Amino acid sequence: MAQVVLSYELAQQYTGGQTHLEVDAKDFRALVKALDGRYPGLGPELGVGLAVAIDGEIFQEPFLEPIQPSSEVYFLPAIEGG
Amino acid sequence: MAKHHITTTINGEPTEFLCESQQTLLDVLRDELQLTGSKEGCASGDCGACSVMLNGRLVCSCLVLGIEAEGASVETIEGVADGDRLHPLQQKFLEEAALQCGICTPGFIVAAKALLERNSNPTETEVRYWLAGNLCRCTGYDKIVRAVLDTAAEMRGA
Amino acid sequence: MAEEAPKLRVVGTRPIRPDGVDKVTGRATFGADFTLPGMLFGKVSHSPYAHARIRSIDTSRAAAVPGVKAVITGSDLPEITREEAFVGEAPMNFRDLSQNVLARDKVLYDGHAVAAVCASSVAAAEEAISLIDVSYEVLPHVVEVRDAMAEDAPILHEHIRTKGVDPKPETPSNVVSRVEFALGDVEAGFRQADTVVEREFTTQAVHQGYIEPHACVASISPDGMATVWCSSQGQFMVRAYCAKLLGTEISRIRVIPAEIGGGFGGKTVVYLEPLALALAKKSGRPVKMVMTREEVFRATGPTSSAVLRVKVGAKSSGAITAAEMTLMYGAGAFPGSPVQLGCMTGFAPYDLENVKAVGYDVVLNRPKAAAYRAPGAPMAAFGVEAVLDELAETLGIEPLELRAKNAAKEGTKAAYGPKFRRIGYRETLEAAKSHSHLQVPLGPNQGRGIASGFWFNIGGQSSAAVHVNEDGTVLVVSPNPDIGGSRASMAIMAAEVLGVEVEKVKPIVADTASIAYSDLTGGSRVTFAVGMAVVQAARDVVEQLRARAAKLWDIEPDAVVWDGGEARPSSSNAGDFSPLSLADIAAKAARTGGPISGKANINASGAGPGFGTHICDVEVDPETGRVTVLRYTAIQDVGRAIHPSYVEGQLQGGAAQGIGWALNEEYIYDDSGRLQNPGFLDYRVPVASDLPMIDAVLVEVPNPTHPYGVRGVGEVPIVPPLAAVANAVGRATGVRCFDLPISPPRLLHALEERRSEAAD
Amino acid sequence: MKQIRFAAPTSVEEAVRLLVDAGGAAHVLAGGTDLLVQMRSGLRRPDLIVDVKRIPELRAIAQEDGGWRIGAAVAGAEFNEHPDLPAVWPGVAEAFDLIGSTQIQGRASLGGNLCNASPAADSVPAMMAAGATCRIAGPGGAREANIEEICTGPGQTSLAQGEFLVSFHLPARAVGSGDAYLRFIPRTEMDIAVVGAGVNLTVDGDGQCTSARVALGAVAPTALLVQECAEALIGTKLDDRAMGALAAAASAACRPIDDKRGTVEFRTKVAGVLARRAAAIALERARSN
Repeated sequence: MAQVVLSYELAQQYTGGQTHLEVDAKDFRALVKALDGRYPGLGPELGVGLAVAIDGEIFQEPFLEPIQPSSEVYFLPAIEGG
Repeated sequence: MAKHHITTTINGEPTEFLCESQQTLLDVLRDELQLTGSKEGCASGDCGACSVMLNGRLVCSCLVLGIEAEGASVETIEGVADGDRLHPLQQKFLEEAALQCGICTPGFIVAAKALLERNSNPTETEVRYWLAGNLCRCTGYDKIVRAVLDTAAEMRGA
Repeated sequence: MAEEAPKLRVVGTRPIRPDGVDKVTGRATFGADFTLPGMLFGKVSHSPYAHARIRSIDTSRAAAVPGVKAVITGSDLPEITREEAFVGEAPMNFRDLSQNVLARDKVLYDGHAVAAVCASSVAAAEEAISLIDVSYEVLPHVVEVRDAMAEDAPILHEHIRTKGVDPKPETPSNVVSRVEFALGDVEAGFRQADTVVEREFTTQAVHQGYIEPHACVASISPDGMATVWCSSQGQFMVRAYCAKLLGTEISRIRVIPAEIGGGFGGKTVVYLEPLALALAKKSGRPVKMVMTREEVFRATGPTSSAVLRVKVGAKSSGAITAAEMTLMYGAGAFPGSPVQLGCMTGFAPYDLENVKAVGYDVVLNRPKAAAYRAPGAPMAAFGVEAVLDELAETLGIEPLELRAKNAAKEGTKAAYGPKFRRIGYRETLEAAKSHSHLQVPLGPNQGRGIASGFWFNIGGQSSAAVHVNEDGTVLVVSPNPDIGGSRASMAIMAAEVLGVEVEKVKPIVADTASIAYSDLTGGSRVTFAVGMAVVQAARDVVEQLRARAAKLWDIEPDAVVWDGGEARPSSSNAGDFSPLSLADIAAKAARTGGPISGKANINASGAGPGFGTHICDVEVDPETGRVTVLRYTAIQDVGRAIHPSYVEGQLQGGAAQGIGWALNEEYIYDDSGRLQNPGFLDYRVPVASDLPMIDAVLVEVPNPTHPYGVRGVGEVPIVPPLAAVANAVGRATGVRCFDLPISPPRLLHALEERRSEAAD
Repeated sequence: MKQIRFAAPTSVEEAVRLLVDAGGAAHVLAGGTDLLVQMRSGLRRPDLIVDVKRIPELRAIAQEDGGWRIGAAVAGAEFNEHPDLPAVWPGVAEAFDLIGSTQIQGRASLGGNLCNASPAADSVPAMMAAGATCRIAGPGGAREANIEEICTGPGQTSLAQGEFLVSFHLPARAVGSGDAYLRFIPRTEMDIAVVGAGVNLTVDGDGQCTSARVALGAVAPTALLVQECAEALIGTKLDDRAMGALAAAASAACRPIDDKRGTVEFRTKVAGVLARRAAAIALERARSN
């Protein structure tokens, strides 16, 4: 099961404050689908405007990225720059 | 509106133009004569991007009226290179990466050229104070100051 | 995988930048240098009030001025109801953006645009602006973060309810959101500490201070096809934003990038372009708009002013047991300060078990904050690195030692969550320890400050095309404005892959109609992400060259290798052919299938985080509070420097901007909320005589995800200086400064207080 | 749109006539480094600009009664490039050298720096300390005035309608005398003085101060010639005690404001510091003269 970490704010809104979750998914798309199933409405929130770190590598758009059972997936604010 | 007819010399060429009383020399260079190498960064004499030589003196062309160019001799960045032969300062700025975005570069080169013409062997401090009226926000001045010092050394050697 | 350094032939050299000659001769065309026949001149009318309701706008007198061809107000732009849209790399609230480029019912800051005109001369446009009659109902205003957070503060936006707090508030607030990042248990951590230092800090809003004011020319043909020539950090951003704001299709707008005279994040949004388009549409003529310097300061995005509290606890050994910070950032008139990024970056250099960062995004009657180099990071780092310096002093540990003891490394869980991959923070500390700067003895009233900083760096959507010309020279087409020498880097990387001389490669920046979409020039992404696209496009070309050579030799492509800029048979049994150069193959391209060109369209991930460590020596005049920077060294892990001179330039320029932020730059408002220093005279950016040489030390810990190991380098250098300077002043005087800028009146006041205390 | 007229007279009489005919709506142009900025910001909207740089008297530097007569349109750089002047009046030269950037130096005129009537003008305290006078032309002919009589408040002068500044006179440099000017700005260049201090003093054979003039800038609505500062020095050996008294008198004379450039507290404190430091430099110069 991949370890998923949501932001404090998203957790407040959708998971009753639970930021650390375990999800079984082969890729990011499936992971979001699974989370949306568990917490209706969360999926779309995870769709845009966030950066995602999968095992330490930050993706602006991870849609197709594979997820390993050992993976750690962090949802982060979109990272802009100067 | 009656415009003034001005006869002057720009980069060695006799030039005539029409301007209104309140138009600055910078306005005239850029808008009437299409010499856009001189830049407007502030229009208040604080950034030096519009630096030109007026009768052999370094000035901000945003603080000179176009009318005041009557009978004067003006040198702009466009006149610094000799045809396709770059001035040593221009060459050194390129070799030493003394520019990033490049908007302040014409002003720096005109100002630095004026310095080297009166002081062929300036100290780092002299270079920094002479160029204090030219703002650069990209480079931290380090490579610009080095390029000016190295050009001076090269020109003394040559 | 990063390639081995010895293999590299062009990467790491310092060729003359391809766009250089135009820039030293005044030929380069920047935003304000472009003109069109029949062009009109546009000007903007700005609010003189910090906060006011617009009762009415009467433009009739302005419209009557001879030469005036069109006047627009907020109602001339389509009203945008849908808030969020995701364009490029960050979400953007287009309702807010629309109201920022032209106010509708309320003006929210001194300088807020309320109307625009275009006329046949600048003078006529300026006269018309002076004749626009706006009836204002002046409202109470608030420009300071603490005041805006107060219960009874004047409210900017009735619809804002603080997000991220429980229970959901019912009343409006200037606090847009609360964010939190936490690991472990800070309370427990502080209980384990032998020493705890807690301080409150303030930093002032500073402007990016690019020397080139915003400028554009817009033209719309009767069929609605629009072209915009402008200087920006992203022609695709300008295209997308203008399409949204004007309610048109992206395909109907073409944006042609001019050379850009500095941006530092401030040109990642639009101000003039949508107005110029609206005016061009209404007048049927091309419209040129150029901001004055005063407009740049009053109406374009500075960075956030900030209030922060930082608390760090450590064992007497120096091991940090807990770290906590609360950040309050001013967003300006509309939501969206970089407070989240401040929360994520402040503690990022350190390996911390128990860490917590809470951030508040606060709206104020100031211009909407825009990105500025490592948005949000310098303020947070100022607080963290200042507290660490005090902690080091209290514990009697060298500042570099304290940092080394707690430094993050590969595998460390970053304070914002994920584990770091290969990073080079420790390497920068090692380089600092062995730098000769530390050997220079300090005199009376002198002090040495150390500080570190972090920035993520980003990747993102990028495109590139590489065309082989008929004579074997090469054209590299990239989609990002070149703000500090990126064309040189693109040419170097293409030359490296193709095995040709860099002088044979001509890089250009294409307009939105000539190459695929790319994200902004920002986030230190261009050399990394666009560079990656260029490398892939060049490799695409190499494959084609091998295939073309194979055709000419009538052998299998696999039997051809590309080596040293030539096609060769892979082995003798592939056949005996004399090598074919790029020029040879290009000359025969018609025979083998026509033009040769490669392209790559990618969404780059795996940007390597960047870390820097700066050393600053200052001398303080105890009688006047003047701070003189004597020596400055900026050390940074740059992954691998493609063109070292321009990498050094990034370090030196970022350090200089940080020194200005620390010492003299600030937005100063009067009691009525009007900006007091909208010019380079009293907005005091460092001048040449303010600074010493800045020694840039490039540490190279290659980023494994980039073919040449590139990490972004542009943003990190502005993160450490605020604290490096403040720490140096603290050590020189024994008086620590928690409020920036450390201007002479402020420092002298602190020194006087200390003397009078000493006297009692 | 209002049309701005422009004239470049070649004689003082012609300039006076132009100014008188234009009533209050004319403005004198010398270096233009203040006027052009003020016109652009809308602060000044003259009907007529009178460029006085083509009047020979306003451009000349010549010796006169042992001292020097300097045209009002002479630029700071021209003063500082003069073969003799900077050596004779180094404090005045220092002040002119501090006015703006190299680019500004080549344009900004001595007369303009005075007549712009900024309380922070660098040259004014230095010229006051030097005991300089100026010559004013007007409809009623020429008149002489002390520098301290010209500025009456920020942006305001005692010049009557139709009058303009023709030249300055710096007196002969007394034996055993020296001057110095120091100012404080936040950066090293390009700022307006937050405090300025000019000192001109004379010492006799046994090192006693026989005369002194001390002027302060940017600490009141106009530059101040501070009698109490002079008294703190005259008759002393300019020892630490005298210098301390000078600093105290300078701080006491300040009537500054809080603004974006400095606080009352800062200006008051630093005025004393700069007066003391400038006096020390002036003393050095006096001893070697």
